Amino acid sequence: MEVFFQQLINGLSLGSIYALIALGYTMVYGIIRLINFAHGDVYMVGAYVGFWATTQGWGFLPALLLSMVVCAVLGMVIERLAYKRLREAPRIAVLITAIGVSFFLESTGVLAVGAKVRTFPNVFPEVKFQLFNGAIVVTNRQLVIMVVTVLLMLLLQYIVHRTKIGKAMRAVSHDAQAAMLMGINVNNTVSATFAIGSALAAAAGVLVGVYYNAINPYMGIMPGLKAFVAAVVGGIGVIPGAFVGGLSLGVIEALVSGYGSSLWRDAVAFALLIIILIVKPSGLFGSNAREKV
Amino acid sequence: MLTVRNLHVYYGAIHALKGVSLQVEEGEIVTLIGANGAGKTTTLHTLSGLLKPREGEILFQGQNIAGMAAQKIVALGLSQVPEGRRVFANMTVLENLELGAFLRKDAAGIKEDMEKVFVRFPRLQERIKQLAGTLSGGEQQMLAMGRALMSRPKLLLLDEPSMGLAPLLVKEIFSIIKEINAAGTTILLIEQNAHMALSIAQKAYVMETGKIVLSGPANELAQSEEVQKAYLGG
Amino acid sequence: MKKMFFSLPNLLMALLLLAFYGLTYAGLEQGWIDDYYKLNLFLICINIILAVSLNVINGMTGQFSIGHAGFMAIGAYGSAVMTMKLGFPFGAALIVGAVGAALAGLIVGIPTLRLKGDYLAIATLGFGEIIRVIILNIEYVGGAAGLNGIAQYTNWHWIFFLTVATVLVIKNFMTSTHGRACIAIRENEIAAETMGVDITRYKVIAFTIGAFFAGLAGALHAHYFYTIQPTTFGFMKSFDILVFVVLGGLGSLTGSILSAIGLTVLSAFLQDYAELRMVIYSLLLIIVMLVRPQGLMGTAEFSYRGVAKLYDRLSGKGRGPGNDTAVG
Amino acid sequence: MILLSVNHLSKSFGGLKAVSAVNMELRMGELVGLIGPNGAGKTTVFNLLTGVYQPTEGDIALRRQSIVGLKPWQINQRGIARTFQNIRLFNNLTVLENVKIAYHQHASYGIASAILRLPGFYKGEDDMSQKGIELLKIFKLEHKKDELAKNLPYGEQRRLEIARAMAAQPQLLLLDEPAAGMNPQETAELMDMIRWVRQNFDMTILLIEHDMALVMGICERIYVLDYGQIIAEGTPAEIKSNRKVIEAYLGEDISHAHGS
Repeated sequence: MEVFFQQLINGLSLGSIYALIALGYTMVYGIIRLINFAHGDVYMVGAYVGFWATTQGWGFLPALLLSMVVCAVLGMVIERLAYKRLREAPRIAVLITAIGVSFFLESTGVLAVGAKVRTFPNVFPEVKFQLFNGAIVVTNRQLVIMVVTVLLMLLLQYIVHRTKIGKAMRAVSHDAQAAMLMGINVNNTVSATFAIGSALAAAAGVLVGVYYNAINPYMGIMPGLKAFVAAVVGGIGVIPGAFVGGLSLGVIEALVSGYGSSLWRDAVAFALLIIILIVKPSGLFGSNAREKV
Repeated sequence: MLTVRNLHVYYGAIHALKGVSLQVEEGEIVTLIGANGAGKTTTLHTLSGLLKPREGEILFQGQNIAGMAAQKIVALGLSQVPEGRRVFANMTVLENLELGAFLRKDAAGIKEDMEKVFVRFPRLQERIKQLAGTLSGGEQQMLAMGRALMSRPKLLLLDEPSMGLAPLLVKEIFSIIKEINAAGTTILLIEQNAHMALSIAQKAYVMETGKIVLSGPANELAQSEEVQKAYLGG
Repeated sequence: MKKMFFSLPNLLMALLLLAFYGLTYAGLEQGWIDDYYKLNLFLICINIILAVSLNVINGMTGQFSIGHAGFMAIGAYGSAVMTMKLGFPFGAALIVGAVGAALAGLIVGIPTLRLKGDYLAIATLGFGEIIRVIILNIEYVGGAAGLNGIAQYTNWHWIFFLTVATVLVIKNFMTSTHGRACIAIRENEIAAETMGVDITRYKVIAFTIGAFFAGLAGALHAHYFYTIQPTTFGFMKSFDILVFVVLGGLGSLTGSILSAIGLTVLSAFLQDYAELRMVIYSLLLIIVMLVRPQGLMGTAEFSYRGVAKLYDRLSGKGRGPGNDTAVG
Repeated sequence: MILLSVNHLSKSFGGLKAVSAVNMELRMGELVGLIGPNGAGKTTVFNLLTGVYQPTEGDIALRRQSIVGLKPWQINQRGIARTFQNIRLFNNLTVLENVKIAYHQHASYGIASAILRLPGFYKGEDDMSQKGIELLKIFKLEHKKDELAKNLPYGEQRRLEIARAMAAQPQLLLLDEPAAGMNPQETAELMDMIRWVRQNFDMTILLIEHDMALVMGICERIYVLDYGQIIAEGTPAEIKSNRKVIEAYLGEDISHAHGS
């Protein structure tokens, strides 16, 4: 039982990272039906911006905010330069472009900062809280991750449900043409979606830096794919789905590591993906759409 | 108010509109009728900026809006209630109405118009927190109309408001259209239900295979054999 | 006019290939071709096999698979176990590797058939990763360290004839009624189905054929480079193969071959600037997609007629019969 | 003799009844129209007949044998072929290859024979090409046999789609708005062609069409669908004067509307 609760806590903090990245995937997919493979690399850039800021002596929050702003701009630039022209193109062309952007960010990262692993400054000296006579350990870093994730999720819910741009995003993702008839500028709305999704990924990047201390230019690939799995599990295009999917995936992986072997972790994640795709392709929270004949 | 001259629109290789011209005066109800596939919806989509014409002019209050971005056209005061309502199903009635006023900044005016919509469609007020997708067909049609009115349009385009509705509801919708018009909004109405449309319009155009084949005062056209022919063939 | 196997252009082509084979063989024997060129020549061949095999799935049949490296891994590991641990001859090991991969293709193909587009892509990516993780967890094949000391059986004879055979087999399949059935699925699945094409059957066939040759390429790879690790066959490898196919033009074997050659050569040139290499590579990818989303060749193929036309155009002839009389 | 009988056929999409308790009977050799206002469920009926959709209720029998539950390709083999409202050609295949796809199910050689280029392959391909060219001649597309389907002008694409459906040698041919997007001259040619095909191939045809002139001009019998239900059935003359049909198309009678 102790292993279970310990892994649950570890899983929730890992899952928070997945959830933050998954949100961006799901929002972008919801609005332009694109699997943005470069999204994991935006997360990597976010980690490096956070790394730069904290090594300059910035505090955690300013570094987090800077990273989110930089990546929001990066996300918009990527959309305008690489994806916008391809909105009517075959899906495979867009997907390949996304893979290209992903490679580009990684290799530019290597060129700019080198391939070696960097150690993130110790912004939070680790404090361990012992629960149940030391049977379960929670670190302050884990708490920071979970709290920041929950706060960002609440902020996102607020933006999506209460603000004008959020309503525009939902309208465009449901029916872009009807949204145009409302006077909504679809291009700007898509840009905003990329900006918000990328900012969330950047936050995840900074949090991972704080949590694991180590970052490198290829760090975005696996979490990116896993976060996509999380988005699919939750129902791609569905925002709460991505959140729940991310947390679930984190917990499942932690439990596999705790009870089995961490070597099997990735296989379990992808097996889960395939099972969900085959059994309920719309995900846990999604609804099915069918092709018109 | 609206003058369309020699509009040509293509879908890929298909020549969908072949030189459509029509005119709507301020304060009128004008109807555009015709069989399926005649090009009525294409005409409306082109007016709203969803399709770009290859040739031709669309003068709205003297300004050429052909090929203009859709949101700019809405801003000028030309709104559309699309075919099949296309309400935002997973958003509430209130949110749908708010989206109708997307481009407006005058909070007081928006509130006032919202009240007006609720007076006109009391059922929407009862269902204000409900998701639009859970409304009945007739209620969705009302929501779509209310949503378009929220932009305070000068010209309202209605695409098949009677589609899929029971006859009693159709009558209700049509009397509301008359009321909206009486309150000062000019209306261009597309209908399959030709008799109904002709009974409330002042002027009518009949379309066939991408062209206007007949036009005139609505009450004259209502008596004409030609209309029946346009629908049911020679 | 009946098209026959032993037509003049076919014989000429065969002669040309044999000449290339013989000259290269002599070059390798005599040392005119050094190890560096040899390495890249072999890589080109392996990449051609990988590219045309993925083209069967992605290009011809229009199914979106991005886990091709997984099949390659099965071929590599399967064949290496056969020669290293069980002492089988290389030929048998090649067959086992390819058939093993084909079986995996069958297993992947059947459940994923219900999926389309992006979802299928992600599922195949997942399968590729699962295959990798499974291999990683099998101690018998070395786990993360992989297998080392595989005998270098892959020589010029094997690789040349197997590459030619792969291209020929896939081309012959493609230009038959069975290949057309696959292309029909790509072009319009619903129309294909209502025209009597059993789409399930042909999707599975495409996956199986594609996986078979990916396995073959894996086996050749393992027996050339002495050593294989699970990381060799990650999704980066899958993406590499995908890039060959998409850049060349989905559905064009000629395009796949040309881009496999071109990109392998480009990689070799950029070897010394490893860091820059990937930047250029990725930019190239993005630019081609923006400028020519259908790939360099689209779905067009090399044909003798096409060459003849091109020759006419370049030499200023063939302005059409109308012009000929006007000149007279 | 009855070729196709449809009994109580219904199809719901999540609560919405697109087709509701439709009964139809087609006799061998008939040319029948299926008309109705937008969204009446006509194309859904075609999708049910060809197995693209599975019915929620009811039965479809071809020569007294139920075809419900069969896959589209199996139904095609039993003798139903169709065209589509939005043309669905194999764009990057040539005109001849498009037609040859229809012969695929009768292919006389296997995959091994294709790969090894055994004599069976050449013979099989030659047979298919010959049959295909014969058919293209009828549809006046022979001179374009090596063009890619996507490069044909619109009218010829429509014709090719019909030719492709014919190549499957169906007993029942379903045409979904064959004249959509055609100009009057093309439509007239199409009418002639449909008549000719029916006479010379002894085929039963069911067609959906908006162009009333075409429907009334060539169909012997017409079914009218409205809100997923058959509201009328009869000869063109009967249909034209049928009150329910006029109401479905033109709306409620004028006197009523004025009265309100």
